[in-house]
Amino acid sequence: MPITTTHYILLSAALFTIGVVGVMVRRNIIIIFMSIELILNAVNINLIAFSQQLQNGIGQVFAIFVIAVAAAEAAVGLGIILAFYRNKETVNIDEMNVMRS
Amino acid sequence: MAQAIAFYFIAACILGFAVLVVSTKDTVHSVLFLVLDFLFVAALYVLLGAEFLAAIQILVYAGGIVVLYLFVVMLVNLKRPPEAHSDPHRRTMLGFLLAGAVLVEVGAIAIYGFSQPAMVPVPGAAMPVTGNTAQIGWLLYTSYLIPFEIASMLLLVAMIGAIVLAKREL
Amino acid sequence: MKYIWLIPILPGLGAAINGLIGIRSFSRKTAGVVACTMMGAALALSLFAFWQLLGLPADARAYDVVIAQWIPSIPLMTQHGVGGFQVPWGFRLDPLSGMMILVVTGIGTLIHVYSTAYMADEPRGGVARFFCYLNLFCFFMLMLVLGNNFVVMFVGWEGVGLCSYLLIGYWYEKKSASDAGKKAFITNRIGDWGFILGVFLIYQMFGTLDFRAVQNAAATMPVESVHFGVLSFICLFLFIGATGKSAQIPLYVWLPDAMEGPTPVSALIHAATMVTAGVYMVGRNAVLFTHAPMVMQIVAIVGVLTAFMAASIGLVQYDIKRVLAYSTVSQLGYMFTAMGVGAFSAGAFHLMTHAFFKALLFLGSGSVIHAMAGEQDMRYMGGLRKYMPVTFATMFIGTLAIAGIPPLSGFFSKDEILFRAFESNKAIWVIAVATALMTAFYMFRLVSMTFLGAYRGPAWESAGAAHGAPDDHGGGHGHGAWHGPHESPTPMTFPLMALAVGAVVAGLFGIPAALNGPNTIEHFLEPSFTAESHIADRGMRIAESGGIAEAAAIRTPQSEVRNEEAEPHVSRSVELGLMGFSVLIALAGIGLARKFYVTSPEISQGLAEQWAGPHRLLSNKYYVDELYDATVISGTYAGGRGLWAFDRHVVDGAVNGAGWLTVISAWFSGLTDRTVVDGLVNLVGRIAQEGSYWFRRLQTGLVQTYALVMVFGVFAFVTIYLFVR
Amino acid sequence: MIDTLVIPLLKIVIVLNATLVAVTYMVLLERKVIAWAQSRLGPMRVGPYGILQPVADAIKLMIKEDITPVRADKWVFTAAPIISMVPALIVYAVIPFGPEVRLFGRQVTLYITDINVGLLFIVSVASVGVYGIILAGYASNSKYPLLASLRASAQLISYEVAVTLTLVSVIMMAGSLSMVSIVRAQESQRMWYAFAQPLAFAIFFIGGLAETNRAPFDMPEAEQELTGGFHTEYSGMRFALFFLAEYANMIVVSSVATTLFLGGWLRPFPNVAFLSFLDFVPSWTWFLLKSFFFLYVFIWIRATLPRYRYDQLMRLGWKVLIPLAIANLVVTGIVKVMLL
Repeated sequence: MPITTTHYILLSAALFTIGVVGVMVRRNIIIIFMSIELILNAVNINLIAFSQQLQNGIGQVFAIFVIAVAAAEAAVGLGIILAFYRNKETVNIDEMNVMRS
Repeated sequence: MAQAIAFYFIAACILGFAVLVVSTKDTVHSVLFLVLDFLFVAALYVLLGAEFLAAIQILVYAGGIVVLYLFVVMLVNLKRPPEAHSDPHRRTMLGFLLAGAVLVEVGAIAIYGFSQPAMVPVPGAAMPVTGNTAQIGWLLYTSYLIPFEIASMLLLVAMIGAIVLAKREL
Repeated sequence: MKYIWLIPILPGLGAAINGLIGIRSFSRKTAGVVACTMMGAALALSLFAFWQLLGLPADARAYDVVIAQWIPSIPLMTQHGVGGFQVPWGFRLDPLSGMMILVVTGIGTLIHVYSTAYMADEPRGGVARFFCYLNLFCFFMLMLVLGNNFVVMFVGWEGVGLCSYLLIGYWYEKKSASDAGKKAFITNRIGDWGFILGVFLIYQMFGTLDFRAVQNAAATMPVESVHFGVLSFICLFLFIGATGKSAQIPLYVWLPDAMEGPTPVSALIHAATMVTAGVYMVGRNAVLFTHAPMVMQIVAIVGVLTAFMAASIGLVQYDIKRVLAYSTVSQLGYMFTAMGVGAFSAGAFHLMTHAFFKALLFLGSGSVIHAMAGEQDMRYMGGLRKYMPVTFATMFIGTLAIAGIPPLSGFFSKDEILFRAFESNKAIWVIAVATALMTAFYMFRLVSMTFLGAYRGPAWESAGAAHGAPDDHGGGHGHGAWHGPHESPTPMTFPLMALAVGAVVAGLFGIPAALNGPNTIEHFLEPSFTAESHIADRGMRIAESGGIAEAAAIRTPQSEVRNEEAEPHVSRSVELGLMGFSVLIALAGIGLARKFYVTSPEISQGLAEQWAGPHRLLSNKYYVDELYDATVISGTYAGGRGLWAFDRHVVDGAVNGAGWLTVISAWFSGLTDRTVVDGLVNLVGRIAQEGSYWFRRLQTGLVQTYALVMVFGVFAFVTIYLFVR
Repeated sequence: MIDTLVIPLLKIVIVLNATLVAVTYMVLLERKVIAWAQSRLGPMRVGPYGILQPVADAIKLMIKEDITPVRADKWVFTAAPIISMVPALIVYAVIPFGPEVRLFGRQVTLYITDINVGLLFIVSVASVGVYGIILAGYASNSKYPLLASLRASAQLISYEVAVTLTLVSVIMMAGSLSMVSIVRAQESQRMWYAFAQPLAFAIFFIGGLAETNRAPFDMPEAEQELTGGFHTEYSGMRFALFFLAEYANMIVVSSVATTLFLGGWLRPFPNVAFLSFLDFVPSWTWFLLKSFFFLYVFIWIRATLPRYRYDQLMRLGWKVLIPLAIANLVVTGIVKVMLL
């Protein structure tokens, strides 16, 4: 059977879900960030699958933008993690509740 | 046929490694699984005929971002296990449920909702091998020039921000 | 020739470097070297470009390059419906602009070199500033001559005005200098007003501003020989601009005062290049002007009157630079006369030769001033010949050239103009010849008073400082104790010699046909003054369809320049006679000057007392400045005072009334604010306060709770999409 | 079938084995050259002039005991050498050793494949090689290797930027990313890019030294400071793998430099007509000669220059090379757009 765009959408949906689960379940914030990267990759797979189906490069251009944003996000996020770790000696997200009421 | 085999193999690897990423206890190992995952995603891009994106994927993700993660993991050498303390108000099961529901719904849409219009089969590897790099470059520098510039500005800002955050004393 | 846009850019670069970095941190030497290098590079590039231009076939000697779009198409009303007003950064190299860039870069480079020595005594930052301005000037001047449409030309036009303002006011601590700068600038503005009106009119008429397009369009229009039509108005406005920029009646008054600037500036801007911009512009639009004979008449008359008037003033001035300034004005008058009588190439030719010898004379006078520690009054000079031989020799050559002694350059160009004037209008010719006589006279008066006779200047050390101090133009700074007049250093004498060579040989390009000369330059420049031939022919065809009279009307301007060697209106013998006559005139002037100021100076004194009235009139420059003061300036003041009064009473009154109204209304609004608005705000606050008791529960402080809510949102939306859609 | 499967497999086998042999003999070459530079003899015992030394080394390394430190991360410890070796070998897939030749009556291309993003492929695969070093340092759970690996990876990432920028200026010149067409572009423009882009060439070479951790940038294995660097804890075949990976990387860098800047398989001065008698030499020999030249220069520099200090190294990378590379890029763009 031929591989249609549906397959790719399903794949990216599954990947997305795994990422979401990682974001919501894990307490190690680094792993949460990695799950976010997974989610972004799911998005990219979708974009490229559609650009493949529509036979134009726009989806890939957007994928490039997504990658750029992911890079920025990783840099700033990890910077924040380091700064936080320096103060509280932990990367557990459950202990990041300085502002809870 | 060969394409189907390749797709299923790659997809299986992607999902499996993704699961490993979110489930492993040792942070370093999960970073490694993340790298493998990205490599296979790149392979998927090649299958989709987007070899430029594949190269970018490896270069930026595997070569750049994940190295950053690895550094952070090494710098944050944890004396006590990172997930020791757990807040009583967590709703873990609810998270699983919601995620599963979303997956089911999206799957439903993808299969039933999406395939009403006659689907053209994606000619994966049958894509002309004469590269879409030029096409992407053209799009980037003509129609998407301003977003491109904004993205570069965003990267600059992010770089400065990361330096400011991570540097102990400025 | 795609690179010709680099020619202006290079000096601009130099200006940028000197201005941004140099003023703060360059030594005098570095600043000079930077500026000279840039100009040298520009010169080399222009020579190469010119050489390539010569390589082209004679009728295709034009090259346009557009480096960028400046003003994209703006819909703008024209004569024939809405046109797209769009201006490119376009540059055009054709014979005329080729000659001009050679003149500008060549003389510019020499003068840069000269300045390195002349300004050597300035404070460090000042030198960098000076070179920055000088380079900037060259940038704008090259822009002006290379631009291929009116707007780019206008950029250069304004730019050179600005630079001349900056450079005249270079010693801005001196009130006279800064005043002279302002005067020059304002006077130029008046001219620019005319120029820009002309440009508007041109766009409105032709729907384009590209020179070539405008000329081709104009070539197909009838000559306005009887009625004073649009073309005539265009030309009139353009000519007003020209009078402002190149110091013709009535706007010439700024040029003599411009001599407050450093001498190299006077040489470069106020003799060689900028003041000729007007002539260049008229030549650039030759086709338009040939279609407006009446304006041509005006141009010729104004030109020749200016020439005469300025020369007559120059007779009695004592400030060496002012004499040269008036001489410049009168030579420019010559050029305009040439333009006016339709001898465009002759005018351009005189422009070139004049650039050489006038720059030479100015630099020479600068060298003299340098030697005399800033003394400018010729009454305190004399006998300098033995102190500064090189300056004397070169300046003597220059003087012969300007007086029109064959075979020096001035002879050919001036004689060509005189001949063409004779052809067109005897009266103009008479005045021009008289001017030639006076020219020879005052130039030799200058040379005699400066170099010949006995030394009348101050004695060495003591008096020298005393005399140098009051009207010190910077030439004499830092000499410490002044050791009497001396020859200037090599960087100053070298340009003198180079220019002297130029002044000798420049004429040989234009040996007229009457002397069996090829008259190279005329044939070379001709394409720039006529529309492209096929356009002209189309004009004829239109004419033939539209009747004989119009055909004649159209054919004449095109064929004028071409026919004119074919069957000259006057026979060759007459032309030769005229040449001889003008030579005689020049010699006569020289002789008179020699008699008055060398052999028996008392005669001049006698004449001065005998003709006291005219002498006073001349030495007061026909009281033109006073006249302007009495009319224009005081008028402006009166108008200003009137406006001030209006502003004070009417406008301010209105404003104050409005203020009162505001105060009263503000009180009411304050009332409502306190009662109504604040009430609402407090109500909202109360509601929020009450409600927050319940909403606070959601805020657990767990990031992942919020993530959970987000995913729930996703879930909700997907559900909606799934069912509701 | 033959064209699609057999020949590529043959090529791969040949290239891999050739590379490994070349690597082993690189070691011998290096020892010899340095010995001569220090006026010693170098290995002389095994075989005539010690040409069998590599074999001896190989045997020794294989039969040595293979120690895994206690408290080390076993899996990662094993994976690291492989991770660092594999990318170095993958890269050979796109390096063009020569143009098409006629072999046994069929057209054979002297490169395994020519993908249209070849250069990008090389850069990205090479960037994966960093993991080997980082993980080696992390997994062996001892502080010197950790420091060394952090240093090494920082150094690699820093110099990767400069090197990639120079590559971009080369791509601008050639207008393509595929290695073969870059060589062809140099042929059609009748000029080695080493002359068109001297600055890029210099930066690439320095960056290549740093990327392969060669002297004077061999911080990561600075014996004096770090007791041997990130592979301190390794021994036996795993150590050998690191060793081989480094030399394989050297060969990669020199091949890429040859392809991009010295016109790959082209004869010297392809723009000089009267040198065309050189064409009778098979083209791949030119390639090998040029690469060998680079390798020799590597060794030569190691024998000559002292080691940089770490902060000096970083300053050189960030404050000198990258700005220069960017300037070069801008100038190239301007020249290409405005004046050509």
